[in-house]
Amino acid sequence: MILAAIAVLGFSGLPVFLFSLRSAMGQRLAAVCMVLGSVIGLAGIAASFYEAVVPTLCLPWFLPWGQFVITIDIISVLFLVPVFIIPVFGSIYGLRYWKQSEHLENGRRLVFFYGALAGSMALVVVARDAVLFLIAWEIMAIAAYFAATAEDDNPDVCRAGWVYLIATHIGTLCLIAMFALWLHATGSFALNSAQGISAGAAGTIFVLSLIGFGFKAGIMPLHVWLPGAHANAPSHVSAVMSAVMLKMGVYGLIRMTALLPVTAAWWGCVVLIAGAITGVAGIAFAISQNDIKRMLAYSSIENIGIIMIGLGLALLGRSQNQPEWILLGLGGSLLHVWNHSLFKSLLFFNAGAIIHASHTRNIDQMGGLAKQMPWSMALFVVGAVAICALPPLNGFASEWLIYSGLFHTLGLGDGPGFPVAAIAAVPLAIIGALAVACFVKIFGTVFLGTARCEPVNDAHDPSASMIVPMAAMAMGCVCIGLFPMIAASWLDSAVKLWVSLPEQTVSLTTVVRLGWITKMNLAFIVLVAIIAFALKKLVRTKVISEAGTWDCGYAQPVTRIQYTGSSFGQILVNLFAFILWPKIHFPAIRGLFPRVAHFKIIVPDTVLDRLVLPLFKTAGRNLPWLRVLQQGQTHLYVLYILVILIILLICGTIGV
Amino acid sequence: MTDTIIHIFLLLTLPPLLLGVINKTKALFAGRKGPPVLQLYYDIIKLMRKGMVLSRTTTWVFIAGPVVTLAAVVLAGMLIPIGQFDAPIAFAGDLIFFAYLFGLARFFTTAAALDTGSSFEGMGAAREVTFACLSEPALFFALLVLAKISGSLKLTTMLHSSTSAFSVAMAAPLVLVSIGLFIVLLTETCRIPVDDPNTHLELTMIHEVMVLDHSGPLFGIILYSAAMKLFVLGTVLLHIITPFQMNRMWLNWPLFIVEILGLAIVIGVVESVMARLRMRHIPYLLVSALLFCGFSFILLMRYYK
Amino acid sequence: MAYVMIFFPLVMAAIAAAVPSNRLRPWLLPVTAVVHFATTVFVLIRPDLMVTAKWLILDPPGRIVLLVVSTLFLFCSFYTVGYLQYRMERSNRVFCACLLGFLGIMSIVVWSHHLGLMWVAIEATTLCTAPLIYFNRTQHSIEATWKYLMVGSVGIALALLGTFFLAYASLQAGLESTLVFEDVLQDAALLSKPWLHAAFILLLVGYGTKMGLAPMHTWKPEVYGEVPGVVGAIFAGGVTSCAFLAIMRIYQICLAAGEYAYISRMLLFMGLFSMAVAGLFMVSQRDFKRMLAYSSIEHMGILVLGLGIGGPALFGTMLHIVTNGMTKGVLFLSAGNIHRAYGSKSTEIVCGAMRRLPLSGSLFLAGFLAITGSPPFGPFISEFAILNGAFSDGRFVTAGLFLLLLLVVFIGMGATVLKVVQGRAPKQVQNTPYRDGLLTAAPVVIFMGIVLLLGLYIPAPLSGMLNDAVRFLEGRP
Amino acid sequence: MTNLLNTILVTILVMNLFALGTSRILAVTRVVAAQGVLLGFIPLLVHKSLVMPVLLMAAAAISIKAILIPSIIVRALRDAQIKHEVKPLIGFLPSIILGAIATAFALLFAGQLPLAGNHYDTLLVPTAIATVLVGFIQLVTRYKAISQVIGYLILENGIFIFSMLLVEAMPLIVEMGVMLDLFVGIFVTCIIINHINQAFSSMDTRELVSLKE
Repeated sequence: MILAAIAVLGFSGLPVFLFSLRSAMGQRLAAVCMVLGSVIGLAGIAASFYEAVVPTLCLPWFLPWGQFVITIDIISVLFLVPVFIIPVFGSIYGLRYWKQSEHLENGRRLVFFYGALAGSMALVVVARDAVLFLIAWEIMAIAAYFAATAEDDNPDVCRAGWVYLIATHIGTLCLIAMFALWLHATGSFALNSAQGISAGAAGTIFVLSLIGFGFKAGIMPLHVWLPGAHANAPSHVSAVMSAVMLKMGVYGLIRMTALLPVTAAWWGCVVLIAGAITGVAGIAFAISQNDIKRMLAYSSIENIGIIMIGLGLALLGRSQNQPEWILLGLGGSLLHVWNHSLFKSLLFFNAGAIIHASHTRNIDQMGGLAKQMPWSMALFVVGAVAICALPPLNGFASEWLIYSGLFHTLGLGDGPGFPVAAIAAVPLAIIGALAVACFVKIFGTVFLGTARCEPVNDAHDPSASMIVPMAAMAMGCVCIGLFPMIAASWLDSAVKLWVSLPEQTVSLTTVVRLGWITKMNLAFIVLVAIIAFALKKLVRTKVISEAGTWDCGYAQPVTRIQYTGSSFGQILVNLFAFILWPKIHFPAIRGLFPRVAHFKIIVPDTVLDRLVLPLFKTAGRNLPWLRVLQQGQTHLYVLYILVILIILLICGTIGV
Repeated sequence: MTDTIIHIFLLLTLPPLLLGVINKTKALFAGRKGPPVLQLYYDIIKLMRKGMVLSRTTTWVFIAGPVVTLAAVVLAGMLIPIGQFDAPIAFAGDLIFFAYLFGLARFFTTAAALDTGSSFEGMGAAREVTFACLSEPALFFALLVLAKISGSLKLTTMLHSSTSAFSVAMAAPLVLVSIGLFIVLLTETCRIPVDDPNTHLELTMIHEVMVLDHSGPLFGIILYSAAMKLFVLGTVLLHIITPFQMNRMWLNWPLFIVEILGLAIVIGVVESVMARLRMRHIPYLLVSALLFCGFSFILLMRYYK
Repeated sequence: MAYVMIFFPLVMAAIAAAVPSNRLRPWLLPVTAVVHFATTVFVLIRPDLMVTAKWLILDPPGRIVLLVVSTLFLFCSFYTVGYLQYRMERSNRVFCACLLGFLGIMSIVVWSHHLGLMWVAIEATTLCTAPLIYFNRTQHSIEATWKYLMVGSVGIALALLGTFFLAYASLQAGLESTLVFEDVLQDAALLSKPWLHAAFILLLVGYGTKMGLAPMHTWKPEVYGEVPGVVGAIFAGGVTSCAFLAIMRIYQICLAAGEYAYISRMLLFMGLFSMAVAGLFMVSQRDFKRMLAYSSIEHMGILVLGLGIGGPALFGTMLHIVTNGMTKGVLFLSAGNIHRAYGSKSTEIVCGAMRRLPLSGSLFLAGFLAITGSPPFGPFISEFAILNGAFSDGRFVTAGLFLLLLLVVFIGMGATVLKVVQGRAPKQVQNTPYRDGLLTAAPVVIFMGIVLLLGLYIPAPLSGMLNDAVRFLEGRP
Repeated sequence: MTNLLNTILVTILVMNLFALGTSRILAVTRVVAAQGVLLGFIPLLVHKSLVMPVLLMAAAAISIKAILIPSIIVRALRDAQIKHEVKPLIGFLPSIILGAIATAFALLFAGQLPLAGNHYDTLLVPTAIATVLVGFIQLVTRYKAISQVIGYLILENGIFIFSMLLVEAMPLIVEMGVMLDLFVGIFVTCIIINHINQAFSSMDTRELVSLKE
């Protein structure tokens, strides 16, 4: 059965070999391969359930260490499902979005690396050997780099790609150090449970993995690559990166924490705090942007923050021996992994359609697309409601679990508590409110009202191959939203794999009643239907006239006076100025008839643009000073030799 | 069963009365006679009979706004206990559902406002979502406090036990929480000092400006759901500030009606004696609500330690 | 067998000097290389052929270096044929003869088990390679040659002095004075310590100059910047490996003498210092060939660092000789192609190599990823092995610095490489006739294939050789 | 015997200082040639018996060090028509002082070194070290390419002197020192043959700085 999954990996990387033409044939074949691969993979997953033992494949490998070990356990499965689903829809979407005939230069490269990205992610998830894992990990990182920098003639794309490459490399180096330490501590590269290792080693490995995987996942100070790379990548690549690749970081962290003995409470606290900061700052940055894809990218950071809050809670639960916290925290965060991959890919696909229609990424120049793109708009509403974690869609289900877990840390009844952790519910609430603000901003500015600039006449709903993937994602959101319990048993067994719970009687379904979510959501939908129906009955006989929007007595409104996205977010940007550090250009307006003035507000990424890049620039400016040492004068070169000789002799003599 | 029916009945019928009482109180304070207490019922019925004017720029979102809001508020109303009676629907974790229903309503209300393409309505929507970012955390702090005191995640249990567990030790946290929640209530229902429902200057409004373009039945729904929101949040607050109960169970119904009307009068008094804050000062008020609730949580933790 | 390997290239060099045709002469290179490679393979699978005389023994580290040099030369020789087709305007007599002679002399270095003989051979490589640097006959290439000779010969002189010191160390201890490697090794424990220490330092600095360790590296950027790509590949993969072999010899003697603690500090210092210098000089490097020189310095640093960590890291170090040699082949040859296509090596002019030369551009990029230690390429495995060695030895600070410097190098190198590869070429680029051809691209592809293979799969014979070398270095039977 | 040897060695030390102190390149060349002659005699003095290898070595050393290379240099100088090292990095007097310090250091330092029994009496080790250091000083402070070559010759003379310690034990190894000379000879000759001697010998290494960072 695992062979099936391996076959998938092969298939998904293979497409590029199947075409060499400029026609769309190659791309179609690639998409067919992706579908095929995904079907086989899903079949493999399904089959793996019927095996009594966890399916493992272990092959000897001719490297100095390590074996080719892959295992499909339930945690892997949970992450494999998005890997097999999202990229496939992305490739179908790409058929129209990134037509080979329109992108002669980079179309094939993109398709190839796209497939490689999908395949390597699957390998990451099943690898059970550190070396294999690292190899898969790096292939994934590099494939993502090439996929994201498809338009490498655009300097912005190159710059974003470069930042990404550096970030991912730092992450990889941390992971390399971590696995080296792992080898040192456990004596093997096999990723098997290492409960016996010392607390110090475990703590160091944990911190290294938090940094290493944090770079990939985009935990807040380490997120620097994320907005740029997502904004500049082709939309279906952004979707896969955001919806699936970021989760690989989460996966790594979950996998490593599953293997390590968790005894200290600070692990959970660190992750919890990191999650809270990531979430709040991520969504605050999202609101302050004007580029639709940057907003979505920052919102991905926010969602990673939510997932981290859940994971932190679970870690805390492990250190305090509280099965409920673990179940709710990890269960919620795993469910959110699924949910986020569904609604974020939906939104990125949608953003691609919007950009296709309006030829810009700046939402302040859009507006009124609802009339031209009704389907996209409807699907966007689904995605937006889901991502704001509002009932009745899926985002709510996972956040609900995490909230419940956080409330449990209060120590309800006589149970022991860790009330400080419960405070994390407050950032979560802020995240929720800010998310609503953010997505209302995008939704309102892009689809509603009227066009702010020259209306784009040829804007229209994209063709079926782009709509269908979105619709599929939306269906997923609705399904999980209404029936979260279908995932419950998977989550439950995943949690139990993550940590062996003291009482096997505890399970997710006994801790919380997911059924209530279904009931309430259905009740809500019925209620809306009733009210809508009643309203329809009511107005059937009435006069419904159309008029212009009331202009509040302002005689000649033009479309440009509509509230823009920037204005919409401005109060919030000011409120969060302590994180965002906006650059505001605000000319003083004096006199009765002031001249034309421009107000401008830019929110650069605080970490990247105010810390990292200046640091690099300073280094780049100052390091060349060292070059005076290499001035081309031979006698100086000889002098260096003499000097080092003397230094070494002296050091050798005095024994430094 | 009877209780549930009474609960639904009160939820559906009582809210407009509250606004009538508030307005009457304000009129009395101003030395006017004021509109009849039942004025809002008349308004809603009148609006329901009228036709609609829709803006050319709008889409279905414009209609969805009021509809979703009403549904959300009704459902939220089903989650809270009224007086000493249990809520019709109660399950562990319903408090989060309760809070997020308002988020859902906000999403659609603001989206509907933006749908008109009017800059004034956009302004209102921006303010609405902004202030919610501060009131939601306050609400959650309050919920944390209540959950800790009651040891439960059901709104029904939580609210009831805050009534029963009213000990001296709990007094300080509960007082702080109730102040915080009162501010949240004023914000969510758009009352003075956060928002002035009676103003007619679009630039300074929050809620009213968002619904400028709604007319006829849609506007009726909006008025109705706004009143119901006040009712729902007021009920939550009442559980904390009025820990009274009658010997006879059925007497608790009239007691509750008296209490909620009393709350309406208090709101009316507040509205009469205060001026609306400047827009840029509202965040300070909300942050103070957040701090009240937060301090209350910290106090409570000290107590349990 | 040693005589075949040594004298056949030398004879061919003489023939090359005699052949009049500029067009046919380069083909002597592949012929010789194939024969040499075949002999190498033959020797490697027949261990009984590894001893020719007392002075000429092929020991396990030697085998590895021989394999690297021979493989590198084999594919480079084909590349050279392709390259010289573009340089028909210039006589390649000296070029071909020197390359061939160089192959023969490198074989002596590898085979020699006499420290004096080895020194002579290494000195001879310096002489042989100087005309290769001077191939372009520009003012710049004179300068590069001059610097190479000057700095290199100071290094060689120091190495000679070190060799004398070593001999004196045995003399002073009252032993029979000898420079035959086996004998020195046998009596290592008895050698006079102060002289041994001094000899080690002198040899480290002397051969380190040849290898290009900082701060004796100064000739490297100037030379690598001016030589044809293929010569750079042979320098960076071959000459440096030979010099490293010399350092391994003295390392082994010191190890046998029980001086590990003394030398490891110095090796670690030199290794880290070289990496640091390389990394810092790479920052905002505009000349992509000079950048490759710094990358070579960095990898010499890694090799020495691996030696310094010793024990558990030796396997990685041995492997790194192989992976570094092969990857340098990829980088220098593809950089040579790019240079040829653009007629410039400044990143201000060279942009968009992926568009202009899809194959060479991609290979250059892949080579960059490989050399900076990204999985799944060979250098990752070797660097990871060295890192693991450092960890298992408890040298956490060293390991941390190692990783940090790898990062600095990655950033410095990446900025330049990506500038070369990505984007669009500026309009003013002159249109050179160069296109990727079979002879100039296929060797690079093969090198890349080897590098990738080594990252995924290390053939059992190779790992056997590596393990033998480690055992040999540690003095275990 | 030892006295004669030490006299020669002291002469060499003085010659070192003279080489540092003069600006006329021709004179420096002659000094180095004279050093070569003296060096050629040392093996005869050190080795107890006059065996064939030693004689050969002496002959080789004298012919290369004292005749071949100086004549090449002189020819190069004539072609390029340069006479003086105009302005070294540090002045001539400071160079001499530096050289003297190096010599004194060498004498002191050599006293500390553990030597084989019969080597304590001779000045071989200090002279060798001093000469190597002077060679370095010459290399580092001079700008003319030819001066640098001469500095290099002095350096290797120092190495050659050191090899005298080994002449009894390993007569052949000393030939390696001669090889080094051969090496320099070849490379200088190559440069001349390639008709770049004009460029080379007049070459001021300060002009050879176009390759740099």
